[in-house]
Amino acid sequence: MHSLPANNQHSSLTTALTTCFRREMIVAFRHKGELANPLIFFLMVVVFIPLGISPEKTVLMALAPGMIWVIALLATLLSLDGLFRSDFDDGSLEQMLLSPQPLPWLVLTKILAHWLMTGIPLMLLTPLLGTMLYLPAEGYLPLMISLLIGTGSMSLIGSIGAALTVGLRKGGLILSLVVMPLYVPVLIFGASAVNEAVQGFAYTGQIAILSAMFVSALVLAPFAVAGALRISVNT
Amino acid sequence: MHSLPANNQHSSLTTALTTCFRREMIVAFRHKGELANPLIFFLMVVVFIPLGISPEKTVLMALAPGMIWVIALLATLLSLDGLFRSDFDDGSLEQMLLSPQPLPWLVLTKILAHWLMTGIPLMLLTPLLGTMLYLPAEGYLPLMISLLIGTGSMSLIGSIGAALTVGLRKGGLILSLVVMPLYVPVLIFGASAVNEAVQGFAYTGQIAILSAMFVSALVLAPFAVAGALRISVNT
Amino acid sequence: MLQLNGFTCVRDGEPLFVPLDTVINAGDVVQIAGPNGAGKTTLLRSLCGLFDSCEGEILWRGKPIVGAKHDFLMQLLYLGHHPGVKKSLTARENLAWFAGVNGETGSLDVESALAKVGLAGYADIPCHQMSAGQHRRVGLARLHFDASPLWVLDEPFTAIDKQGVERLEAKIQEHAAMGGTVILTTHQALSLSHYRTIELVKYTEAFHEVRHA
Amino acid sequence: MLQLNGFTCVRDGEPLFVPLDTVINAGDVVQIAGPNGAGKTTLLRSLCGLFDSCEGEILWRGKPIVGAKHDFLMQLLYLGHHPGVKKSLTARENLAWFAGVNGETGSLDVESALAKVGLAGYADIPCHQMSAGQHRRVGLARLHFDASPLWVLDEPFTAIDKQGVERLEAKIQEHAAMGGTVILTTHQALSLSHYRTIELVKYTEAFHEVRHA
Amino acid sequence: MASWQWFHRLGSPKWFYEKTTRWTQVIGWLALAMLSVGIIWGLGFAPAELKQGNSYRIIYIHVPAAAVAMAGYYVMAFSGAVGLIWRMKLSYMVMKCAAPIGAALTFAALFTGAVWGKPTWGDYWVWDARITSMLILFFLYLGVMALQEAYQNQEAADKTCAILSLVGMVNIPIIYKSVDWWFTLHQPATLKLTEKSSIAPEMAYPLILMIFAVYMFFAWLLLTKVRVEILHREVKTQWVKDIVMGVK
Ligand code: HEM
Ligand SMILES: Nc1ncnc2c1ncn2[C@@H]1O[C@H](COP(=O)(O)OP(=O)(O)OP(=O)(O)O)[C@@H](O)[C@H]1O
Ligand SMILES: Nc1ncnc2c1ncn2[C@@H]1O[C@H](COP(=O)(O)OP(=O)(O)OP(=O)(O)O)[C@@H](O)[C@H]1O
Ligand SMILES: [Mg+2]
Ligand SMILES: [Mg+2]
Repeated sequence: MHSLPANNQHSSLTTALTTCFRREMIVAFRHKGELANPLIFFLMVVVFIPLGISPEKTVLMALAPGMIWVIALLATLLSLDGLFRSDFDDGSLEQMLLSPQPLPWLVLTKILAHWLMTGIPLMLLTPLLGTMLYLPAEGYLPLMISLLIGTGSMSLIGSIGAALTVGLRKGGLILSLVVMPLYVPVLIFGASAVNEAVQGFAYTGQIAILSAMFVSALVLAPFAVAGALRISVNT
Repeated sequence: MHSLPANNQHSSLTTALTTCFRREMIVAFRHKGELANPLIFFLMVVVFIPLGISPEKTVLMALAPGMIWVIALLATLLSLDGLFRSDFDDGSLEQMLLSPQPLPWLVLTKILAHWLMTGIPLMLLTPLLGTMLYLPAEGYLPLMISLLIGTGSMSLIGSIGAALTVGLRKGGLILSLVVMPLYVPVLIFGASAVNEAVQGFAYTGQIAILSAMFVSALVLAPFAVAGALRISVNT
Repeated sequence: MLQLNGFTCVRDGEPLFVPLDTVINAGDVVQIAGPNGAGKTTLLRSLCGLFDSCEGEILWRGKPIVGAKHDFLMQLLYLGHHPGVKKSLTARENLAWFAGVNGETGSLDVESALAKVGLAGYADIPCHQMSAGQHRRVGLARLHFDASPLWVLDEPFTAIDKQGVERLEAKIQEHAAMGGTVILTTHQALSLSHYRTIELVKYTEAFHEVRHA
Repeated sequence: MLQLNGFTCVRDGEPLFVPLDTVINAGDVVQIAGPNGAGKTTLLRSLCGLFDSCEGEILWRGKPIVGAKHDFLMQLLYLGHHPGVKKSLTARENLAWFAGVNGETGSLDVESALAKVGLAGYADIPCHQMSAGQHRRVGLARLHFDASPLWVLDEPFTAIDKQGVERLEAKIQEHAAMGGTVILTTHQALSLSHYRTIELVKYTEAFHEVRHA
Repeated sequence: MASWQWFHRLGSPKWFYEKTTRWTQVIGWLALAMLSVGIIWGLGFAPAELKQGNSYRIIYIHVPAAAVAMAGYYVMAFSGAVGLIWRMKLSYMVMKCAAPIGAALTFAALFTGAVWGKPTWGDYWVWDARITSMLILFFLYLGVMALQEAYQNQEAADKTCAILSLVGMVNIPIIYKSVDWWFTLHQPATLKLTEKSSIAPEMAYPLILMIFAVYMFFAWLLLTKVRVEILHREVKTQWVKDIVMGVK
């Protein structure tokens, strides 16, 4: 009586993914103010730099590419902590694990939503930050491209850390610790793409490497996350 | 039968404060790994700066004082999110509010513990970071003194933000937003104490102002926190 | 001891239940009853001052609670849906904190309090290694050393097994017999010999009070 | 349907309870009983594959579950201590997610499912504005539209009022009558006409099973 | 006590709503008139500046916006304080409504300043003390707004925002002083915004008019927003139902 016919298995996967994705978006948009938070964090740190170091144009110009990349990285990192935490606390993570749908796919919808909610807005905000830090005009395009691809990798890689630490009480900082070393290559190539461009060199090489990292993260991370979640729930 | 004689009211306040403080310390030390987290965050960001910006000594030297201060600020901020969150979730915050002891005092023990657990270790770590960023020798003492006092103010001011946002789901980033503008004066005076010292000027003025800010925060913050907690619980 | 005059809790501008007029004396056990969402938890929290969007007044020993806050809190023990037991601490550490924060200065016999709630031998186990019921029992252990006469218990029987429920009922009865007061909610049938039920009625319906035994 | 062969859960290297050997068939209602800390929650989680430090084996339709994971999960509905209801979503959004994630593709009658758990009119209220019992009822509403035959319910009666308990018991009975299987834990007395109790016994004691009705 | 009676009545949203119906209209028309006169005068008739030509005319928006932005914060913090002390609902509504208006004005000042900066300084942005403290003011506003948004429970939102804006108000002088100090420390004052440039009276009069006009506009916007907020929060009361029915 109860079992579903096998032929709608495909359509049920699509349904599951769209419902999951829609849920993430609803949760995010329910608190509209929160959507802006990573952005505001981004902006605030950009304000701290001149306050703490120096407001001079020549100094800031030199810092701009690397600094914006480092701050984007931190903003992504901070927003990652909540990725699975609330699902873990209220039991919906268990329900996801018990879904007949493949877990890596479900996880991917969450990561996608996270990227749309943090990476994209961060990227869109960079022109403003660039202006405030006197980024040379040639830097804007490579900065935005590298951030677009780079934040994708960072959401993917970071979600592994979020999954590994979801069972711990004070995830926040331990998460940073786990994830940061993995972010190093992304940061190096991202920042250097911008630096090269500012100095008038080609930066396609860096972008190519960033893309390659993104693709491998896209293929591997969902499985790692799924595995990590199964372990975290198993207590 | 049940009521306590009035004359041991004073001793019961002392007991309450020591038990509260001891509890904070036990919780912190139970997960020894977590104690190191702000430090590791601190260290990691110091590693990111050369990677993202430039590994050259002249560049880093100029950045060092301001950069270390900005990172210390971020590390404090990140560690603040959990200050009241877990107490809120498990109901012990309610129990604190229902204690016959004055709430601002109880709150103060929590803030004190937070400062001992983050501010002090951060301060102790600065010689290492200074070395890594080529901080000139004259900068070490003012850096440590200003961080010692400054992290105290930051714990106090930040706890207001933590109390205001404890009832929210995703406190983390909104907390940053609320607290960051309030950190501006601390950052300016802290960083400039070090910058002045590096350039060979006196920095006692800055330290005096930092101390004044600390004292006013010490007097006012516990009341603001107590008020904010009462409101957050009231749902 | 506690007197409610036309007291009701307000959410979204509407009273939740028909205003209560009642006096709760020393030695009373009062069950606040009503279906899910009637406002039991809200009422208990208001009594303790944790929720303040209310109408009417509560008098504590003849005075409004606001004026006698410290005195009132000295006499109060509240156990809510979340009992305030920290998971990373052991049962002993949790109880020591409860005692300290409530102003008990004497030494504390944790073992015996835990033994009385069936957790003998669990004193030094972190609470996150306990089952749902054991976790709640740690909170209940407070009843065995706290000297407060007024107990406000929100669903104290949640997750507690049959034997545990019997013991808890016995403890409640003993407390009342010694002149204490207990206000509690539960959806389970109580097997106490003396208690009163106050039924919360939706604001639009009529108010009634049932006295047992 | 589900067959346990010498099955027990292990914590800290020790089995929690005397190994179970039992067969649970279509149409069975099985109550897992035992005092607090006996291992009921752990057992239910192991059945679902959420806890895997176990001894013995579980066969699902004659095959170990590991081999028939997808098939098994298609047929399973698990409601744990935390029911997976997200507080910032409304009841409707929560139920839509449950349905979607469990692979239901058809349209969903949320109103009627909610009405059946006594939450008529609450479909569009965010769950954080609900009382403890209402919150759990949202999770229970799943029982009214999910087609899975195997229900694993960990203390489903927690925080539910008397009328709600009666309705839930009726639903369980109906499900069993239609050939479904229910495995549940509870510390309250069940008033079902047909059910079996499996008593978990500490590893050192003897094992027994009681059959009612 | 008679002197307190008006105060308590002021706390009643219904009383406030009814009393301000006329006032809002008057202030609205006044603001409109002043704004149009000021803008036409400033943009059309005031003489061009010697060095900057016509681009200086942005001052007629920039300076009034900057001036009122600051006042907006004090209105917000003050009404938050009144709300906390006298538990006055209306006061919270004023606080809530002042935040977005103040933030918008701050943004307008920043934006016009940035647009102005490009022709005069060659950069859109300069880390000048005035500008930086304006930016921080903007963040303070955003913090209050984000908190207001994040709480679903209106009461909690009101009270937490009141505390935050009070804490912010204590800090504003400190922030301003420290930022001033930071600026003078780091960078010789190449550009002085603070010193009254010897501005010709023909340029000054429309500017003064515009400052008053923007104050008026602020008042009108605040009143209107508060009135909408009152209707929103009191939907369940009979008098609001009557109004809504009457309007339809
Ligand atoms: C984003 C950039 C800017 C910001 C945030 C900003 C902010 C301010 C503020 C807060 C005031 C004070 C208003 C008052 O006290 O009543 C002000 C006044 C003024 N600003 Fe700007 N400003 C910016 C850019 C500029 C630029 C580029 C210029 C032109 C070169 C400029 C020229 C003036 C003048 C002439 C005044 C009036 C001077 C006075 O009355 O003290 N500002 N601005
Ligand atoms: N995370 C954990 N780590 C270690 N031990 C645990 C953990 N959770 C529970 N235990 C132990 O395992 C045993 C079984 O716990 P379980 O939660 O399964 O009990 P239960 O029968 O569901 O009890 P209850 O009726 O209280 O819900 C308990 O003795 C408990 O102390
Ligand atoms: N945070 C909240 N915001 C708005 N309304 C709420 C909130 N919490 C509860 N309510 C509403 O207030 C009413 C009373 O809730 P309360 O928790 O007091 O009920 P209860 O009697 O304790 O129910 P239960 O038996 O389920 O615990 C419910 O109708 C609920 O929907
Ligand atoms: Mg309740
Ligand atoms: Mg259990």
